[in-house]
Amino acid sequence: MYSDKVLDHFTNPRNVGEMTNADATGEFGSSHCGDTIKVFLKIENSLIQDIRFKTFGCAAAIASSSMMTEMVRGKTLEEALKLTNEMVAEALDGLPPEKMHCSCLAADGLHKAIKNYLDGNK
Amino acid sequence: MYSDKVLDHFTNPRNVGEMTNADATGEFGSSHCGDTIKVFLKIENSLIQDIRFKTFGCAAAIASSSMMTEMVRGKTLEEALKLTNEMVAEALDGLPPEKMHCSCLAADGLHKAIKNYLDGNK
Amino acid sequence: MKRIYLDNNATTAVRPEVLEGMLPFFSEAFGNPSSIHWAGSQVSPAIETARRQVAQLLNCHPAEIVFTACGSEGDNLALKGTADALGERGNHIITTAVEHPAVLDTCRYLEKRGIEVTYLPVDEEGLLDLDLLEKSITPRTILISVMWANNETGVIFPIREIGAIARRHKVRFFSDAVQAAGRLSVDVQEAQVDLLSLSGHKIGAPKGVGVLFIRKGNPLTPLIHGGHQEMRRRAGTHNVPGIVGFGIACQKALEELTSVPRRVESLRDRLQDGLLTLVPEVKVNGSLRHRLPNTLNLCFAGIEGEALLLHLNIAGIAASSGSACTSGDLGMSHVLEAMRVDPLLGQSSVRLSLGRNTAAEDIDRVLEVLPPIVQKLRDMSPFWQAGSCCGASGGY
Amino acid sequence: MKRIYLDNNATTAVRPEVLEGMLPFFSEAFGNPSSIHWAGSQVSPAIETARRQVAQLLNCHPAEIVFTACGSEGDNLALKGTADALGERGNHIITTAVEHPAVLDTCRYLEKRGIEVTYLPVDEEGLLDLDLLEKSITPRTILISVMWANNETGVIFPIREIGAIARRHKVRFFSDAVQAAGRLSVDVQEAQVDLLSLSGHKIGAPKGVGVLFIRKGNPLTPLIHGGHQEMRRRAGTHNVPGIVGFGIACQKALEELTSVPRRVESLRDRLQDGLLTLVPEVKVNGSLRHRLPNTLNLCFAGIEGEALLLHLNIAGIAASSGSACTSGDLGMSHVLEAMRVDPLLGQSSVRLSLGRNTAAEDIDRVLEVLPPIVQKLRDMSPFWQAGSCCGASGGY
Ligand SMILES: Cc1ncc(COP(=O)(O)O)c(C=O)c1O
Ligand SMILES: Cc1ncc(COP(=O)(O)O)c(C=O)c1O
Repeated sequence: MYSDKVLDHFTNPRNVGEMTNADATGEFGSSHCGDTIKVFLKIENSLIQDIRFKTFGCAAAIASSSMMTEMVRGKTLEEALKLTNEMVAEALDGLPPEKMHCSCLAADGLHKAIKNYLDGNK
Repeated sequence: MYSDKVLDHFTNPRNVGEMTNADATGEFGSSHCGDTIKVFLKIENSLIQDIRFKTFGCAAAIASSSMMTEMVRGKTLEEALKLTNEMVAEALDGLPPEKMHCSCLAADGLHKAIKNYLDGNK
Repeated sequence: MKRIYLDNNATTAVRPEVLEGMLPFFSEAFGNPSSIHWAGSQVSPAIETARRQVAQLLNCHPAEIVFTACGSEGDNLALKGTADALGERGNHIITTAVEHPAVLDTCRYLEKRGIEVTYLPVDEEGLLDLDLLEKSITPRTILISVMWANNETGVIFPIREIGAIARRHKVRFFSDAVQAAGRLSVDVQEAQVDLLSLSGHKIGAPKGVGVLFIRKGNPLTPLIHGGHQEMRRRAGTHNVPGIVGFGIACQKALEELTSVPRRVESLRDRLQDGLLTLVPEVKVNGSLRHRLPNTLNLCFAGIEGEALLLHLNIAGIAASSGSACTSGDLGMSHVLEAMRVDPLLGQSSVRLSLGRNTAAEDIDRVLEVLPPIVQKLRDMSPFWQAGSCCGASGGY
Repeated sequence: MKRIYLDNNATTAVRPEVLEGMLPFFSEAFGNPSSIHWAGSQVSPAIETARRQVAQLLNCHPAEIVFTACGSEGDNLALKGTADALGERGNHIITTAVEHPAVLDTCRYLEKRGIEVTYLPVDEEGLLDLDLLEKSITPRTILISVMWANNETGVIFPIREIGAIARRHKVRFFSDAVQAAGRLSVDVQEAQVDLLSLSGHKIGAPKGVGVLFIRKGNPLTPLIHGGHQEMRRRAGTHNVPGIVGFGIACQKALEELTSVPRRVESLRDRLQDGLLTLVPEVKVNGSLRHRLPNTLNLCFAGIEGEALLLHLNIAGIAASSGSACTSGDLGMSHVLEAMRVDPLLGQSSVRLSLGRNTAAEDIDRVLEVLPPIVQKLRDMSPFWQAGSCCGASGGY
């Protein structure tokens, strides 16, 4: 059902946890299934220096969260805002059709955190 | 499905055939399934001296016909008229429920032949 | 005594390759294919393999295959499912007088529920009048249901032509192909059928599994509501071993389609020619030109079919009269009746249906055993005199 | 890695005695039991033996047993068959909110066809209010449909009391006993049920066979019309090996009814006690007093059930959340929803269902493996902080 990459990121998720000194956080919950992500960002010079997440959800949600953190760490905020759910799913070698919505969580949670950061800095 | 007796009388029917010098004949057909018997009687002093039959029908009809001839040969007409389908079926160690009607053929054919004889003698 | 099985239209033995393929799925890979754990994922690919194998035999997309429990379920699902789903659009079904009871009884039931059914007659060869079929279509017609080949006589219907008529009038077309599969090419694209039923046990798969092909875009109301199986078209835990076996049987049938039916046909023809030569007043039922390669339906004037069958059985030869499931019935088969066979003659009908296991010696033995049985029964028949039948029209 | 199967409510392995008993009926005794020749008469007694074996488990007359293809078919036949046959007398069905989808989906379909359905609520333990049930009966009520035991929580319903209510009001009573059979005594006389469904693959028989008990004097419209099989209550060639296997499985279940469920229950209780001790904030779903001996349904506050299941699966442990056939569904189970489980907590539910093959070591291994998985998932959950769950109501 799940690709090896999904299973890898699920069993061994990267960048799990909280961040006490985060520059921004964002929480996003899927209305569809209740899955929820919380994203913590450490930002310097518009660069994502560090990122952490916590996710409540199925394997697809957890793996997408983990993959997302790997994809944007070290990227500029601008680049990070361009990350889409499809890109996350693709990086995981795909998700089962009925699980595609779980990948939304990751990109949406990230964007929420960045938006909170930009709103706060404005 | 069929008892050993039915199979015996079916594969090796007694008294099959026609009789050129019959004292009486009787034909009877089941309206239910088209099975038909023709009974030939040789009668002396109100005794069934000899009997023959021809039957078109399933195994139950053929076995009933054969058993019937064995049961009435040498009997008086009065006795023969008392023969019922149930007695024939019983003598065959029973018939499957859906085949019970096939035994009617035998007694009814016999009674028809006797009736023809009695009518002709009157 | 060697037993000879000439009742392959009633059911067939499970092929050894099929049984072998099924065996792991009873006690080892026993999971529910809907489960997400190892016990389920061990199993679900096997279902999809089987689906592809069936789809290949029918030349359709695997997603158009729904696994059922038997041919009868497929027939009921096609008819009731269409009547229910298209109830707003119409209430008229066209079928034939010679369908299997799974279609005819369902139609009779639907008639009680407000559906109008046209039962097309057949001619003396068992063939349909396609003009009449086309003329029977009304704006309220929602389904044409014509079997691919008849189970009793083996008569093959012109499914391609009927498919074209159905398309022209935009009416759904269902074909019961239970007897055709594995004996003819059953190509749902060529034939333009929208729904098509199969039964596993007629083609060397086990009893308890069937298939309904449902062309994309032809929604049906399920017969069995419940879980999400089969894309919500048929609920119930998958019969995994049965489905796996069905897949293998379809693959084998496809592989052998150019060889086995031809061999079977030549044996059938030898049997037919032999019997017609050895026994007087025999009638072959059903068109000689449009007939399954394995089926031979005969009337032996003057005798009764069941008596003949029982004698054959005592000699180790299994055959049947009409369809096995109506053997509780008395009287003539509805198929022969529709072909206007004389009622007395119709009672003498016997169906000999060959299979891939039928050997030339089997045929020789039948040719040796059957004629004297007919003679013996005729000798005790009041309808048979001096070599000719008084009651029956007879003759071939 | 040893694989541990704790999903016996989804399906069970075919028992070796069952498979052995079935094997001759695939390729050797392969006849159609409706046929009158040797190939049929080789087989038909085996069907009647199986019918007696099933009847013995249920304490009914063999003629009251109809073989189907699965539990779902039995459920559909009971509901649709009653609605159709008693349509003149009424149009109201009473059922519960926690039935299997095979009942619930069928009821929802029937609602579209003019049947009124009352879905009785359950309390937080998953139990029914029998007063409410009785009050729901109207002069138009034709059927009460209450499952014997729930597949997700294992909650057992008071079938005997419901049977008495149904009798008092002269309403037909159907019980889906798919999960109860083999785990409890299922006696249709004591319980006064009129219709009762079983599924083979839940009790060590193969997939593809089921049973509907139909008490004499309760005519139903068939779901599958066609041949004369099963006294015209279910058409289609008999699934002979499946039926034979079902019979043996019933016989074995009856033999073991006083031993196996008790042993399984003590293992289940050990598992439950262990998990409640080792893992904080765990909730057992369903009445502790009225529960199948093999079923344990738990909520682990703060985490999502599927993630837990997948980790268990990676460790070789097969379990499920809710019923396997709805694993395509997202969101909370309708059973937990009816029990008013908090929606977030409800997402963490897992069902561990033991079977006759479950060993004490299996339980030990689960107690070793499961708690750290829960901890790991809680550590990455935004709803779990410092040993307590912010979102869920929690607590056992
Ligand atoms: C209570 C209950 N009823 C019905 C069913 C359906 O049984 P089957 O999958 O054999 O159709 C199940 C099994 O999932 C069940 O647990
Ligand atoms: C043409 C046809 N349709 C349907 C069926 C029913 O198949 P099953 O017995 O598998 O339900 C049969 C088999 O008897 C058949 O010959």
